[in-house]
Amino acid sequence: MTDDTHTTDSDAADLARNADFPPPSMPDQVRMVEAVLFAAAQPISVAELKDRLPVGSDPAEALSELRRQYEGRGVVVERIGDGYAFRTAVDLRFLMQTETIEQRRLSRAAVETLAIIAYHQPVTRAEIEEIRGVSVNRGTLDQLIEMEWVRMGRRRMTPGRPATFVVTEAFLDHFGLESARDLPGLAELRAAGLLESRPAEDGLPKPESDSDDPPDAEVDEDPAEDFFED
Amino acid sequence: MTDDTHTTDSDAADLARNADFPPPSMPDQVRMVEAVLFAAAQPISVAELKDRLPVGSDPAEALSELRRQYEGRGVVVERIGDGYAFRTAVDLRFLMQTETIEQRRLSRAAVETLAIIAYHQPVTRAEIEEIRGVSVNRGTLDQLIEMEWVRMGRRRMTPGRPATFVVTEAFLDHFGLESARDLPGLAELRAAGLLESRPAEDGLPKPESDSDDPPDAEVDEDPAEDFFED
Amino acid sequence: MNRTGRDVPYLKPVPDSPAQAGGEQDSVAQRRAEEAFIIDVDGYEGPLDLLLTLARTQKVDLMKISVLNLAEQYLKFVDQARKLRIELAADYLVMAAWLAFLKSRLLLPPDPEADGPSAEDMAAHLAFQLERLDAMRQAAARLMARDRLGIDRFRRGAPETVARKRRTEWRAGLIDLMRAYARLRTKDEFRPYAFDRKDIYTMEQALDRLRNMIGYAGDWTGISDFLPEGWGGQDARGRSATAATFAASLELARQGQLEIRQTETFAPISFRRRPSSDQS
Repeated sequence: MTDDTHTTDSDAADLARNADFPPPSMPDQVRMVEAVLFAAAQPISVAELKDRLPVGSDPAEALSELRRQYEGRGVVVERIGDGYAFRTAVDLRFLMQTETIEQRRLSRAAVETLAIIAYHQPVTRAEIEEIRGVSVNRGTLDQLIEMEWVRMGRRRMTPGRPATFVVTEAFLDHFGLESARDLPGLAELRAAGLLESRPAEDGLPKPESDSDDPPDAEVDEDPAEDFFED
Repeated sequence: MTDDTHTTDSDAADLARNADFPPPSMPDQVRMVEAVLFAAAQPISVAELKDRLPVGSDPAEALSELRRQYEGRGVVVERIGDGYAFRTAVDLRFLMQTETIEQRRLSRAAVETLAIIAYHQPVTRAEIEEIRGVSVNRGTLDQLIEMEWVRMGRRRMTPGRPATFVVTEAFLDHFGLESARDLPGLAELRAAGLLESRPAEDGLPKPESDSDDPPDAEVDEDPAEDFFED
Repeated sequence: MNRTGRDVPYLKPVPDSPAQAGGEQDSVAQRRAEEAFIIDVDGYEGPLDLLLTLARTQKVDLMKISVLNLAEQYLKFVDQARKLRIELAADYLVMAAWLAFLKSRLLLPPDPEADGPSAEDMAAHLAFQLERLDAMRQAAARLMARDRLGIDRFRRGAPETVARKRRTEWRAGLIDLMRAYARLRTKDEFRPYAFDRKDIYTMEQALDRLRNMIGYAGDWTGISDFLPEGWGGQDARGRSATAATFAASLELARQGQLEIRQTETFAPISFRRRPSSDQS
């Protein structure tokens, strides 16, 4: 019952070994060459085919017929050194590549910067820094620009003519917005409960507000940690 | 199939990526499916083909055309679970002595366990033991899992939430089955009620479950006592 | 039922009634039987397998098997094993006991009082189990006889590798954006709460200090004299130190090391060491 040893097709095997049988028909020889080339790990030479095909076969002819049949198909029979093997047609080699899409989360710095640009556009870098309370790493803006969510806007007509940043069509597409004006206002954010749920890292409010010290320690961002949250 | 206007690599690649181009002709899609299936050792699903073919292609249709074209050839398109793969024609096995993979000899217990999982899946270890009337050696299941013929399925929503076992696509591929529904004799066995999981009547002896070692010969004074209690 | 390769019952070499011809021949036959038996017992995959083999000797369809006969065959087998002093695994004996029970119930008229499955139900289920096991074995044989990959069918011998390109897609939702903005706009409304350790005098500190000092306070001493340098003011530091020292004094009083005195409400609190005569 657990006998795993498979007998080969005894008829076919006999056919293969016995010279008294006539050789298989040419279409059958073509099938045989096709199967052998397909299953082989290496290119197979005509001599090897001769060894493996039934006595009296004409592997050279079967091979050329096979090559003819595969002309223009998605795979073709190629000659490699002394041997022959199936290969993907040259014009379809592009199918042998796949793209894997890796999803990554934007860092908090990037999300915040993006949010400020979306809500305040056109906005200068200095303005972004003022709202965030920390300096904005150059890499953060570069990355947002590279992602095509942010682009440079007009220069501000103020001393120094600073560049401004605006969000792009691709940004609106990604976030499903018709325009940046569709972003909900503060009142709506509060209504949605987004303002009440205080982020855990900000801690608890202090009862006595007796402080005129700055709200946060002024920390420059670590540029390495700037963009990648995980 | 003759394709006189051969597109170059980059044209085809452009075609593949750009949704603005019309999808390739059906003969070209057949070539593409042919190339992708030929290149892979494992079965490829229609969904994977869709990912890899140019936008707007109809891989299901191209596939059925391809299958038709390869009928009776030395290699054929087989359906395996959700996937498709080229495999050599069965009648040519006698040519493949050099490629024949020495099969690890499975024990009788392993073969029976495999059959029970295939025909009764998803099935718990306790159910396998119920059917075989002996406890299942841990090594037997491990071996089948290691061969990638069996994998864990969902846990059963019964007390103890036991793991279930199911057969894999590699199992289907190995035994040349399109799906587990094509197991030989499945319909007859089902009709005969032999695949029902009929709970054992009260008092019927059950194999000792959860024994990783073969049961040793330690015998109680009256082992039957437990069974006659109620 | 058509069986492949298993038509010879394992039990065959063991004579049902060993030829009692006597003499040396008898012992030789006995030994042979014994050997054959040992091999056979090892050959079974548990009691159900043994039952299935025995059932086949009845040469009838498994569904028409006589469970009563089967039970007798099985019990005879176990008896044989006992005679030959072969240790059978526990589950064989469990099955034997159960079959003995089943046999007795099949022979006796049904007891109307008895609940649970009838003897016939139990016998039918056993027959079902045997048929199912037999069916699974045949299924296994058919499965292994299929055209198998790497034996009868072959995959591409030199599969072409698929190059993988990686592309990064950034994940951010509108809600993340709004939340980030909300967080920024409300940052000024709250000051992060930081526990200011430098103005806190802990009870542990106070306890340490008081333990050291109380030994010298034979007489009533005001609480302010126990406060550390720089903690005696009316500010938050002073309040913290006073509260901690008072709490520490309660702890030491509980331990019987000091006494606390307050002459009237809101009057200054004084401590002294507890006189040693009271300490026992």
